[in-house]
Amino acid sequence: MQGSIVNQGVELMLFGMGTVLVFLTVLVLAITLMSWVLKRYFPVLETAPEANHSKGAAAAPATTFAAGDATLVAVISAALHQHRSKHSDR
Amino acid sequence: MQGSIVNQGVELMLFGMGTVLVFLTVLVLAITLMSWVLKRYFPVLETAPEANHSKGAAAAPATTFAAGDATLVAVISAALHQHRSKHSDR
Amino acid sequence: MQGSIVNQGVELMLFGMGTVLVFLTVLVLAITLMSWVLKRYFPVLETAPEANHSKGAAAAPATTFAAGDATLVAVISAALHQHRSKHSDR
Amino acid sequence: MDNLLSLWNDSGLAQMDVGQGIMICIGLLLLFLAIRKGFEPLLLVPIGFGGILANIPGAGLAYSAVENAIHGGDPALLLELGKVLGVAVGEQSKALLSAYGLGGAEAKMLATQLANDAGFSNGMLYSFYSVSIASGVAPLVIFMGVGAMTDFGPLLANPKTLFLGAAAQFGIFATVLGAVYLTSIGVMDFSIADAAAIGIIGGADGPTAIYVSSILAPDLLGAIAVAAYSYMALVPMIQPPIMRLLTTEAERKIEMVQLRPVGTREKIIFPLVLLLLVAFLLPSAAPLLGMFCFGNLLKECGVVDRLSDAAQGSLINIVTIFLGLSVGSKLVAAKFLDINTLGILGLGIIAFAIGTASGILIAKLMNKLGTTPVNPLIGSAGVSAVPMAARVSNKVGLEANPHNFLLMHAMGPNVAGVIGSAVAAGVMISLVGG
Amino acid sequence: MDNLLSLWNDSGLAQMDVGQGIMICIGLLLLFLAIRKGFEPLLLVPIGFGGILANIPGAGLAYSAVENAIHGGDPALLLELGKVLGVAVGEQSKALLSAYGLGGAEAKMLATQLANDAGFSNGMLYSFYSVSIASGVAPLVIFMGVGAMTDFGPLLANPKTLFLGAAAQFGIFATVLGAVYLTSIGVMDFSIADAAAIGIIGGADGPTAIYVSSILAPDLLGAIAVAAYSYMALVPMIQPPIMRLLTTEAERKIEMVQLRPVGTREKIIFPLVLLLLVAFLLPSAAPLLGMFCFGNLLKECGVVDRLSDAAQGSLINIVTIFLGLSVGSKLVAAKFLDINTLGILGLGIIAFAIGTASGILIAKLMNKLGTTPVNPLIGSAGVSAVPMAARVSNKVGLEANPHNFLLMHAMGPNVAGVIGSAVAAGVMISLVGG
Amino acid sequence: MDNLLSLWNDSGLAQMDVGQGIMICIGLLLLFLAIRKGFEPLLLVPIGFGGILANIPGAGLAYSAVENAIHGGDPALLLELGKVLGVAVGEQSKALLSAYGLGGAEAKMLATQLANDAGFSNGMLYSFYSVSIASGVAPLVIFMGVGAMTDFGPLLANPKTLFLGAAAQFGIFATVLGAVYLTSIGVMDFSIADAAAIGIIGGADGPTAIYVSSILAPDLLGAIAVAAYSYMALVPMIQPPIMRLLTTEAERKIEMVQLRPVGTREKIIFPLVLLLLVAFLLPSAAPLLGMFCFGNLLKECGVVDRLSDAAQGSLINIVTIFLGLSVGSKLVAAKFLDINTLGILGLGIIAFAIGTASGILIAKLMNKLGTTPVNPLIGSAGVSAVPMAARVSNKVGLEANPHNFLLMHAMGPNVAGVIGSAVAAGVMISLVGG
Ligand code: NA
Ligand code: NA
Ligand code: NA
Repeated sequence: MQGSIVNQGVELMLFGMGTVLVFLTVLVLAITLMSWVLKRYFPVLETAPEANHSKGAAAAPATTFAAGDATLVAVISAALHQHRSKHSDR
Repeated sequence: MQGSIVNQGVELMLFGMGTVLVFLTVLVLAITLMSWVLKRYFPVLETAPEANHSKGAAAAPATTFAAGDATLVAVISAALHQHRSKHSDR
Repeated sequence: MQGSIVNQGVELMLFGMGTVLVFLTVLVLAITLMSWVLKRYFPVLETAPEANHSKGAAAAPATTFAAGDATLVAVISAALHQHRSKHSDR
Repeated sequence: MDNLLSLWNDSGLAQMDVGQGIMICIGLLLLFLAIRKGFEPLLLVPIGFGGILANIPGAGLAYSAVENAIHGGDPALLLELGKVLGVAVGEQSKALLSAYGLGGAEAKMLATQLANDAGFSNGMLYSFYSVSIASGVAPLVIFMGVGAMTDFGPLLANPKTLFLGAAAQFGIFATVLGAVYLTSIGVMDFSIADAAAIGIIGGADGPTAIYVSSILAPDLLGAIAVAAYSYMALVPMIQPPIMRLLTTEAERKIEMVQLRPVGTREKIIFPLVLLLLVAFLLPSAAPLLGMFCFGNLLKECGVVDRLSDAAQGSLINIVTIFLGLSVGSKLVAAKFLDINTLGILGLGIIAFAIGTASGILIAKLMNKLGTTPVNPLIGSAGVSAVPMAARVSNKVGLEANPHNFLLMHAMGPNVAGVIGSAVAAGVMISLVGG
Repeated sequence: MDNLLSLWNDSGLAQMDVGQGIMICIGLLLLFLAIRKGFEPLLLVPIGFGGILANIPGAGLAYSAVENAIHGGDPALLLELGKVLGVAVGEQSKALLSAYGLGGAEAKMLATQLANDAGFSNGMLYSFYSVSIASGVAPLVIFMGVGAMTDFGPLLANPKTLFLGAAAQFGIFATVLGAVYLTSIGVMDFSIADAAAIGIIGGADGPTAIYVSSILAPDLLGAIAVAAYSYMALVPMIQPPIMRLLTTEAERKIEMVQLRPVGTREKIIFPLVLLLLVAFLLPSAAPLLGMFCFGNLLKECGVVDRLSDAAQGSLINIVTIFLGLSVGSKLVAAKFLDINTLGILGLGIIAFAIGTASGILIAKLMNKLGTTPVNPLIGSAGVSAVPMAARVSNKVGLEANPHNFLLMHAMGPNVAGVIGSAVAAGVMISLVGG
Repeated sequence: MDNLLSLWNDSGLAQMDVGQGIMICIGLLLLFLAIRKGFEPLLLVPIGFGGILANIPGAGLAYSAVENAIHGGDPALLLELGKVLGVAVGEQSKALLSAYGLGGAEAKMLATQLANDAGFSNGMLYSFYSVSIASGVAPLVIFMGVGAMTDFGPLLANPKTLFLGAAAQFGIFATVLGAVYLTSIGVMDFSIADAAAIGIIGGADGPTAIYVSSILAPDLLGAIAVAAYSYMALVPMIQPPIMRLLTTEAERKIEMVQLRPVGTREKIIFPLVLLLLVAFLLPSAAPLLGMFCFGNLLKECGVVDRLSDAAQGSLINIVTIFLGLSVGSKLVAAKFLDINTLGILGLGIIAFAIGTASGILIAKLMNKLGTTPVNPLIGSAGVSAVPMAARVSNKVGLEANPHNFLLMHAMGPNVAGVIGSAVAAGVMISLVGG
């Protein structure tokens, strides 16, 4: 009886650890295959959906901002802060 | 038996479509009556609650904005964008 | 029978009001004791957690804002308003 | 032609009775008060709307499957229902309904099986009520959210204000006395459990009132909840005359000492202290005050802001919708249009008035006995009705002395009143409910 | 070795049958359409995923405890189940399943007790389905959220557009006729309740379709929901050809009169007017339209923004997740892979087409009879499919006349269509469901 | 006087026993660790608070109606309960409780009917537990939310790290062995199902541990959940010594190759690939991994942001509150204060240690066998404890080489560990639970 539960434990370990290993190995293969298929057969499409996800580049206007206007930037951000601190009381 | 289910279907169509028409006709009448009663008997009150709902006219400051300051506007909105793009990473 | 429900009511009042008073009196004592113990035995720790909770003083930038720039403030806040009224339609 | 008749018989106009018409008007009135007059709209909009839904003739939204079967079943079904409920053949649906209401768990289960097999199901509002109120969950979850929105700082800075919160609960128990007196002289017909549930209106705390009524007097829940929320909205009208009557101009002008700042650790430890006192002294208040302390701890501990935001945001909002509709389901004509409802409304306002007066009188006493000045106007805030009563104290105080800002001082008794009425609720459940 | 066998026997590959494989592919197809083609992704992503989960061989996620016991129990258990379900010894599991489906409430309870005692429990999706759809709650809550997102301004400004919303419901009833005709000639096998549930696809309104099917034809719910949402996504393809066919270039160019502004009070009172009409005329539509009006009142009354935000935000999102997965649970191979599903898909698209045509034709009639010009293109928006159908009207209008902005004009019939199909749902539940 | 006695008898002090006092202190300790020391506060604050509530003497918040009736019922009721539960007259409440625990579904239902009729009802925490954990829903919903917060990018960029996630699960199974060994030598008394549930602590994944325990060993759930979350919080203390012991300075300095960018489509397809593998190979893991994949698909597919936000925002927060309180309900003295709890705590930390060591050793092996350099420190992240274990890898790596940023590299094994322990959970439920 005492041997029996230890046996059950050993079996559980062997089959459990085996399944985990087999399952994750198959998953490694499946991922590798998926990535390879996507890269090999649908290479062009990849960039398009990426772009869809980037949601309007906010960088563009920022780059038109003249360098050296550091003072103005400071003033404006101070105004923003002041404005926010006023309105955050609500 | 086969005729019977067709009969049931025809009846369902007649009564169903009839009810939809009658109900929506009554609803048209009720809406028209409601609008008329409100307009006729409670005309003054109407504007007040409207104003309550508009929550501080944001238009006023904008109209005091001197035309021709297009450059400044551009600079400020660029600052805003920059500010946002910095903070949206959080 | 009629007397009985009145008696029950009187009892409920006496025991209920009594419990409320006793409970809240004990609570007053417990609070006073707690505050005293904290003040007496753990005095230094108190300020630290307070500071953790104040979450970044927004006042500092605002105070660096030069007085007399009232016009600029007006322009900037108008820009902010305009910007918001444009974007709040979404 | 049969279909036309069937449609007409199913229509509301054919099945409407006067009581339902009146209740629909009451529902519309509640909506008007909530939307136009700002009477506690977060609760009274759903309650009023639920009241209208509950009284739609023929829809049976507020009834259980068995009740719907009794109203709409054929004679054969009624006969079978009579058998399992132990009602003699030939008796009317009223006898079936009352037998179902009083029946044991097994009879109810058998009757439900019969009703389901005959195609009847629980009405929408009945389902909402079962899940949210009969289970006790919704008021407790709302109490947790209230805890997460409550700042005990002013109370901790001046713990003596707890006595004001205790005093104001006298309104609760005085009302219990009133209710049993009305019963003893034969005007009303309340049990002691009913009287306790009615008294809790004086606690001026919505979820506590709903929680207590759901346990002690489910039939009166609709009237009690409507009275509690209506009078809470009317606090700015009920309290000031009483406050002016019981205080002198000089008392109203008393300026109170600035409250000391309260540390984070005190605020974190307080809900645990309160919880332990509840655990040791009054376990029957544990569900209510336990959830209240839990919500407050979530807020104050500073490390679970996600949960605190959920408790006082999405969760409380969602639960409020269903709680309100469920309370509305108790506004069915058969139960609400009753002389007892008038008694509840009358006793409720007396409870508020007595609570207000008790708070003020004890504040006057504290002012006489103690050394630090206490403005008696903050005593009225002890009824709770957070934060309305505290604002009323502040407003009446400002009228007497424009430099007298009582708001923070009144918040102490205000939140003490929440604890006080939860304690009172626990006592009543312990003494009457068992 | 026993364990290895047990693991293999438990694995999906060993238990998979062809139907499940096909259904998993259909689930993947729905996900592809939703994600890649933008087919109503909010519903079709959860439905498609739920469909895959429901068909995982051996997991039994979509089955009740009793069904799982019948699939996986040993002979002794099946014998006992047979006894309580009244099935003779030796018969197959199919007989047990059918007896369980048809059994009374008591037999079901006894069978469930046996299954639970033997260690079987309800599958995850089955639990989701019971709580969200079988109870009727989820579609109603979503309808409340839709109400809180709907602006009745355009409808109130031009109430006559309600007739267009009524006309488009002809698609529903024509489809009912089609379904009973197919049954009468022996091609399909639909009951009148099935036919009514299929017809409601023509209402172009997801929650209404799910609500009606859950009452009238739970077995067809999966196919009906998939058809309804798919065709709603296909509206920009289904409607334009019909619109161009039935209108002349001149009609499509008609510019409509600017809508009058609608006051706040009108918007607040409208949901109450609608509710009262439902209460008096068609109580069987009270759950659907009641919750819809409630949501709209929360939005318009302006004093309960917390609740309105919850109704159209966290609450509807949470419920949508479980509703979608639950609908997916009805995509089990045994029920979906059936000739009837093809019939449903075919009839569904006919319903959309007839609804579109009816709306346009009545709009043409109104244009002929009335004095104010009506562009017939707004008639097609009467099928609902909010706001897609209104956008389609606008787009086809702009093609004919670049200065012709029909969007706001089409929103009137668009929301009228929602009311219209809810009324139709009420009629069908009243006539067929009782 | 009777009332005074009744109030005193109802009070906590009169009913308190030593065990409850100890458990309340343990609850306060958990709160202290969570709030002051930052131990997984999102779970341990509700668990600790729930633990205190569960041990309030006389409140019975964690007990079912029947258990409350057995504790508080009069002899006549106990006699009747004894009859339906098959316990001989005159035996003690302990026999009744054990008979109720072991009873079949029918006996339980009859006993519940008796208790309800006698006025006893389910405690608040018992209700929360039934709805959230016994139904299996809460851990699954939280797993969905975790899926919606997980980025599989690093794993997809370097799929071999899955082996590290697999290796670390050895901690689970080694602990199972330890538990059965302790039982075989008579020190503890665990069944094989208990041992499996204890082992899952080594999975370092809260919802998985709760889900498995609720199925395999509900009585041990409290101790297992507390151990799992406590050790997850202690990962920064448990892991570094083991990591330093098993690696050389040179190994810790290894810099890894920059990960390739992973496309949106790979991220969308990955949860579906994982789901299909689960469906085909291990259906018993379908609930856990299915919901996990569903959450991840919601996040990655980019078209249902509303649902993704709900899954990782309001929904997971709400469910966490109730899950935590429900776990706390299992911290009742009678079940927690047991030698087995010490065994669980001891075995749990061994599980973490062995899992950490296995991950590192396999990483060293991969470094030896492969061509691309692998820093063995990322192996320890395979136990999951997301994202703490990955941060620990990064920190220990930075100590050895200030230019060595391992965080993203460690995220691969980290999320692999989540999948690995869910697979292990599926195997154990399949082999032991059936
Ligand atoms: Na109070
Ligand atoms: Na429609
Ligand atoms: Na793990």
